[in-house]
Amino acid sequence: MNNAHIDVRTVLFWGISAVILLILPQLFPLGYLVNAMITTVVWIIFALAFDLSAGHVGAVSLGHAVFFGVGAYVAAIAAPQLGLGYFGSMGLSAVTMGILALIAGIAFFRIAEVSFAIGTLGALIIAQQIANNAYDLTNGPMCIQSVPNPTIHLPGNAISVTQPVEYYYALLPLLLLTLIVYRLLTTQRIGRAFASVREDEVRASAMGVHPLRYKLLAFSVGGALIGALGSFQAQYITVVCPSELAIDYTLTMLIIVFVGGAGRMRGVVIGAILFNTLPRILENIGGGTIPPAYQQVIYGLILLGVVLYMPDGIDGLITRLTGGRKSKRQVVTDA
Amino acid sequence: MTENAVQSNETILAMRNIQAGYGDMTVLEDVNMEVKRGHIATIIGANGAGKSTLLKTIFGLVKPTRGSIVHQGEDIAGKGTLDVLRRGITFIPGGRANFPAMSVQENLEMGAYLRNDKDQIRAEIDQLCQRFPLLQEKRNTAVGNLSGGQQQMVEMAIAMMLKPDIMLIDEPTIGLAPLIVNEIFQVIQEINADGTTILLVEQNAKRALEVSDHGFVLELGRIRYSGAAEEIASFEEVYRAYLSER
Amino acid sequence: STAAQDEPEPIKIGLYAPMTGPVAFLGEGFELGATMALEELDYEIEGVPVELVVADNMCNPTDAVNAIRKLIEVDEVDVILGGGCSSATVAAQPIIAEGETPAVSATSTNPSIYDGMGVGGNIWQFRVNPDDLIMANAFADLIADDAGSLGLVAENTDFGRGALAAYKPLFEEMGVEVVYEDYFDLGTADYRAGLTAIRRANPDALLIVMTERDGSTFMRQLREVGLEQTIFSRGSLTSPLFVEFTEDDPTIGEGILEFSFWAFGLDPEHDEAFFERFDTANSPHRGMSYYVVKDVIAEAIRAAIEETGEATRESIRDALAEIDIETPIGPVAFDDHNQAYPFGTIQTIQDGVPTLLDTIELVPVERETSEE
Amino acid sequence: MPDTLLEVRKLTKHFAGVTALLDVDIDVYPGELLSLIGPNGSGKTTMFNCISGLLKIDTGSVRFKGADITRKRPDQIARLGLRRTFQDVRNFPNMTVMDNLLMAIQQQQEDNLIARAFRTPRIQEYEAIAYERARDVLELTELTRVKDQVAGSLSYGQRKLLEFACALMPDPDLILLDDPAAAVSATMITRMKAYIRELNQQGKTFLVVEHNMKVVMDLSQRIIVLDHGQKIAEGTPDMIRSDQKVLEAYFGD
Amino acid sequence: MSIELEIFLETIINGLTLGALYALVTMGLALIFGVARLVNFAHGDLFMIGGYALFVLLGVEGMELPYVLIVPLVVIVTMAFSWIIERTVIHRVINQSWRVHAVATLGISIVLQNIALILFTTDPKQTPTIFSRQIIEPFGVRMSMQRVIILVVVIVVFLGLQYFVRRTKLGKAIRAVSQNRDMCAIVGIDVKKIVMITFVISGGLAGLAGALLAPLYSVTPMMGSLLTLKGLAAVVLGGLGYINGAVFAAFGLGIIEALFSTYVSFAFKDVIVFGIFILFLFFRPQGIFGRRVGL
Ligand SMILES: Nc1ncnc2c1ncn2[C@@H]1O[C@H](COP(=O)(O)OP(=O)(O)OP(=O)(O)O)[C@@H](O)[C@H]1O
Ligand SMILES: Nc1ncnc2c1ncn2[C@@H]1O[C@H](COP(=O)(O)OP(=O)(O)OP(=O)(O)O)[C@@H](O)[C@H]1O
Ligand SMILES: [Mg+2]
Ligand SMILES: [Mg+2]
Repeated sequence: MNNAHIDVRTVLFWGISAVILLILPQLFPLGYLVNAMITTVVWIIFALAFDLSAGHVGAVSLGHAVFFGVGAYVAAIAAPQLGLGYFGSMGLSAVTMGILALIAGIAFFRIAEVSFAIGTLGALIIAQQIANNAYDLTNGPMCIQSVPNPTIHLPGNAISVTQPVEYYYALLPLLLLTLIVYRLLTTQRIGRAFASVREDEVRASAMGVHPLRYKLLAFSVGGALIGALGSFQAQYITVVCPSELAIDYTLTMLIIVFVGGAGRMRGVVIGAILFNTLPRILENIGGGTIPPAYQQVIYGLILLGVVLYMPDGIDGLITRLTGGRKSKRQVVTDA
Repeated sequence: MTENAVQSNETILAMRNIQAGYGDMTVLEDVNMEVKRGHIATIIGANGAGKSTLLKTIFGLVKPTRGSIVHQGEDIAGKGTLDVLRRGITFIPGGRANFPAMSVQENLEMGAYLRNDKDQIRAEIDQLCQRFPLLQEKRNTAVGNLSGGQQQMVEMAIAMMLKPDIMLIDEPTIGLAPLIVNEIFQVIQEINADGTTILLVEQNAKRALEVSDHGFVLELGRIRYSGAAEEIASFEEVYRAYLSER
Repeated sequence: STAAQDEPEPIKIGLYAPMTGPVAFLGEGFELGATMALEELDYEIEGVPVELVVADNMCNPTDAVNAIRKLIEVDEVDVILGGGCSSATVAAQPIIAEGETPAVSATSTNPSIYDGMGVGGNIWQFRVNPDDLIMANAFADLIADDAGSLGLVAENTDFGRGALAAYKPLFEEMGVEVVYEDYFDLGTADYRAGLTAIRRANPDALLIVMTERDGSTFMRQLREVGLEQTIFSRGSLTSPLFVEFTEDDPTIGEGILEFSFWAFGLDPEHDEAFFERFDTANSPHRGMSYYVVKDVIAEAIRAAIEETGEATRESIRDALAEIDIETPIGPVAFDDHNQAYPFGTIQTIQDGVPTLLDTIELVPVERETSEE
Repeated sequence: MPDTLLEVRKLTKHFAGVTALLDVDIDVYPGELLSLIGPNGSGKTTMFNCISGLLKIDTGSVRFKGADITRKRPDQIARLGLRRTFQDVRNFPNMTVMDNLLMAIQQQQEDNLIARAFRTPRIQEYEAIAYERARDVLELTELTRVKDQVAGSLSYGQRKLLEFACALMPDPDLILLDDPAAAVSATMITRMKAYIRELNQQGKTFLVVEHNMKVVMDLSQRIIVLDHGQKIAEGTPDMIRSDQKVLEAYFGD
Repeated sequence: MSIELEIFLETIINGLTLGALYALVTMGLALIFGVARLVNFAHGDLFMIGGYALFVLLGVEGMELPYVLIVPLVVIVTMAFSWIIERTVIHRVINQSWRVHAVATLGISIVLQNIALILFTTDPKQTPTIFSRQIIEPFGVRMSMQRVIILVVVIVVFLGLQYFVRRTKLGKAIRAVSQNRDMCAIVGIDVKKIVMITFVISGGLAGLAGALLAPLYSVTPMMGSLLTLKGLAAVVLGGLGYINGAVFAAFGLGIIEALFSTYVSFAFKDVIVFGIFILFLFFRPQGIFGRRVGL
């Protein structure tokens, strides 16, 4: 309980993680692998931001890909016109998506649970249809092509980012920011307020919590982070298509968060790593001889296996294996 | 103490060395008790003593980790609720336990779910409704729209549809106005008069012991006292802890 | 040293296309065609074994980057066959250029990659099939001759949108009135509402840009509601596969006039062999990938080995750039933008049989250099 | 200081087909202990829901500490210093008992989101106060033993006690208790009564709904009786005990 | 009849057939959601299995079964599949939240779609019947007899389902499970069995939809994905778990979609359909038939 006390194991864990993150692309410099690392980090950020609302305030939106896709479009359409660099573009997407999430949240938080999930999924379909059909703005399925490679303006010089390794390091600050924000918002007092909203909004409000305010906080901070991520994606892939608004993204997030362990940073991160590496492993086993459709079947079966045999998610399993406190989602006091 | 023709000295339900709990946590420790056929027996005890757990263990909702529960000569410890139900033991949990969007009639039908004698069921529902005018009056009303007291009545009636041998009742008077509390205890006595053995858990211990034949005091998962109801009520210690506030 | 060590390193042909998901048929078609070509080559060119490696680009840019990197960096393929889904193709361009691996597109008709190919910068990307601009310039007047007013119907993809985007300005120039234009998502089950809208607009003729899959369902329902317009097609509504999909009612495809490349009848021998080999009918994706592997890529590999003694990425690319051959689908030689000009075809379905009516020579068109 | 702490005027509330409250007036004076009784379904809980802002009032007004709170949000009303318990226990079932208690107080301690996120010294001080209070109320309700269990795993009575404990965590000006003694053992009721009385003597104001007449009669200075959504009697315990209308509607003897 | 009136009539009929399509899919979704709070993302894949079952059964050499006999066979086949799915996956997760259900059914969906892809390739399979070929012209609107049959079946199935749930013992048990699961143990209703039966019935309904609709369209591995989403929207719109609401919503969506696609744009139709869906929810969060309970 004593927060001044710093746990050596915690420091060690984060230290080692940081070192691994930093040297990983140096150990495995192959573009294919660095690309996989980038995608993994993208998914970790995406999943953590998604978990802010899905795992902590209990608002499972299936429309989160909107922030990703529209964030990417903003970076592809508006940012170059404003002459923004790498971080400028991210900031623009983050701000616009944060505001969009705020507005959408005010509207959508009128509905709850399954209705909220399906309603936000509807919003995603609308956004995707618009991206697909508003040809003049988005080029529709022909995609916005050749988003310029970004430049990072540092005091003194400007670095042009082109290689996967450079993109990887350019993405790490966003990861760090996400981890910090996630931690600040989900522990202690705010985390407790989030949990109270998730558990029982009516009772929470009788205790002085304004549920909408906290839900909007989680939703729009998550939206802003995902927006920034969309901007990264646009600048990394350099093509922005309506497929960035695909339902698959949100469904994957649902899988990662609820299989990893909703509301738990460790579970979400591990879920993101696992469900990104799994397809990479599948496409390479047997010297890449397993046809894609079979890979998908195996992927689906593994997913089912995890759901069936790890009822508390991967995080629950780890807790059990390491002899930690028995799960029941326990929250916040000293998370 | 009720006048009861079918009362006997036969033990209908006996618990021997029962240990039970949730996960790693043991709640009941070495519980031994006997209930006689036709009796009303009341369990009293502090909050968290394990009273509800005890009823749930008998009904099969909580699996005992040790000990036996003997019903009519057979050990039923560890059996599923369906088996227990089929043996004529029903349970009315505390709080609301009904199907809120179904009418009173349908709720009673659900009470007889395990039975297949359609005509007999219909006749019995008619009978019940005659006996309790409330049920007749609200027969086609959704139970969720009834007041708390009315719902508690319906729940008793649901349990009666199985013509149970033993009824386990957990705190039937929570949140009910004094007038209704009286009625509930009256109904319990009536059910008992028909030959049903009743094991009751009640914080309103004074009233409960008044209608009971036997009493148990549960403390921290162990039976502390057991004896005739009046006897239990007369213990100074018991009185102060469980009876003084009603 | 043993014989095994003498065995030369196999040449790897990488295929990147959507293999799963809603447009898996694209990848499946490519795989069928390429497989048949390799079987006919006995998996060997000039004594060097040849392999096919497949990577699933899922028809989106993110997975395309992964797939193309896997082919180039992990599988270390020597040449890439690809096409379909411009989102994936476009995203793959910089990686193909950076990875210095020759890539040949067989059916991707999106005009936008033309600018970047060859002298445009990416010397590694080639395209065998004509793109929409080339075809529209060749065919638009044939449609205009026949119809004063026109309804435009396309699948809502890069393919459908791209084709109509090329045709529309030409129709405008030619004074054809477009009275209806709409796009249908892949996998649409019920087209009746769109068909009612067409009846309301009442054009002289329809130009449909769809593949067999959605097209056969669309046409089936068009017949059901009894629309009687002349049907022009720029897709694959007269392919044997289309006929197979409508075999219960052969009148569905009757009389559709299609303008495209690759057609049933250009190479009767192959048409027959394909059906026998796979027990399923041929279509443009399947046909084109067959020729691109069998004639174009194999030819380039052969030339590369002849020229330099071995087939490397570099030598294959150089050979491709020099290629100049006659194939059943027409002449293949790449211009300075690495674009080839095989036959344009005019075809129809007559008495339930896909019938080639005519072939025409396609020519380079003037392009506005893109705004960027 | 206004002479009424809570002033309910002509409060009316309908549900589809049911009139739950009709033109009810209630005044709660600072420092008093007022009970609200009545048969099941007479509108007591609805009254609490209307006062605490969880239900929209059809007509009528509510003033608290002189301010009109008729249209205020429940969280605003709570932060003004009005706390209530729920009759049908609804603790946060997946949060520990401790977290439930900390949650009950934290919104009362003024601060902002940034301060909250970054644990400023003031926040740490608040946290210390919260833990101390939690320890006290845990001891009072004998829940110390289960403080790290999730609330959903408590017995019914324990959850009821937790509900009571939560209402005491902050230092509200007015506490509304809805059926606090139901399902609670006699020993605990005795303690509860003593504690309520003690707080009341220190100047805390209570509005209590309760079906246990011994508790009501022992504690109350004044009693209001509702029946079918209307006030049928008001007065001292002795007056109520002998009121014919109340006897018929409520006590039944 | 003026041409515009004719067009309008045709549009309405188009809307009704679309509505019938959505209704068939949505009924099973609503049923299982009502009972088990199960958001079944694999429902559309059971529909797909129905389509392939029809295709296979129509193609059996030397045993030209009439369509009216094949349809019940298809229903039985999909019920068997549903049973297997229930036994292997659903019943193990049924006590968890709908989020876990969603993940599990997504997994099932991935597996089923790709197995279909492996077995049948992407080639759309045709399953014409005598009814789908027979063209009739009520009110001057040309359409296939199959559509009339579908409309009739939807109405019959809907009424049958209502009767089943309201009047039969099993139906009542299904409602009981949906209202209070804890209580079921107390009166002796085997919740897991009821969930299983409901899931199988729901799967059977999806299969029926497949058998009826495939002859008009075509059978592909992905044919169910889009429909599941529209079906879910109808379930939510109808008031979660209310079958009558869901059917009502399905027809509403069908007609709106038809009107918009004919008079404005087909490409944008889902913008309007889901836009109306969302707007409706803003003003009536509990759906058409749903009730708001508690505070
Ligand atoms: N959300 C609601 N929707 C519809 N009717 C309601 C609702 N809440 C309460 N009611 C009705 O309003 C009336 C008053 O109910 P209320 O809960 O206020 O009674 P109460 O006095 O608290 O009863 P008890 O002593 O049993 O707690 C009852 O008839 C009840 O059925
Ligand atoms: N589902 C559960 N999971 C874990 N622990 C539980 C659960 N239910 C009850 N307990 C614990 O078991 C103990 C006994 O609970 P039980 O409900 O049997 O008490 P009780 O005697 O009925 O109390 P009350 O009078 O408050 O109803 C309590 O300490 C409680 O915390
Ligand atoms: Mg209890
Ligand atoms: Mg009440």
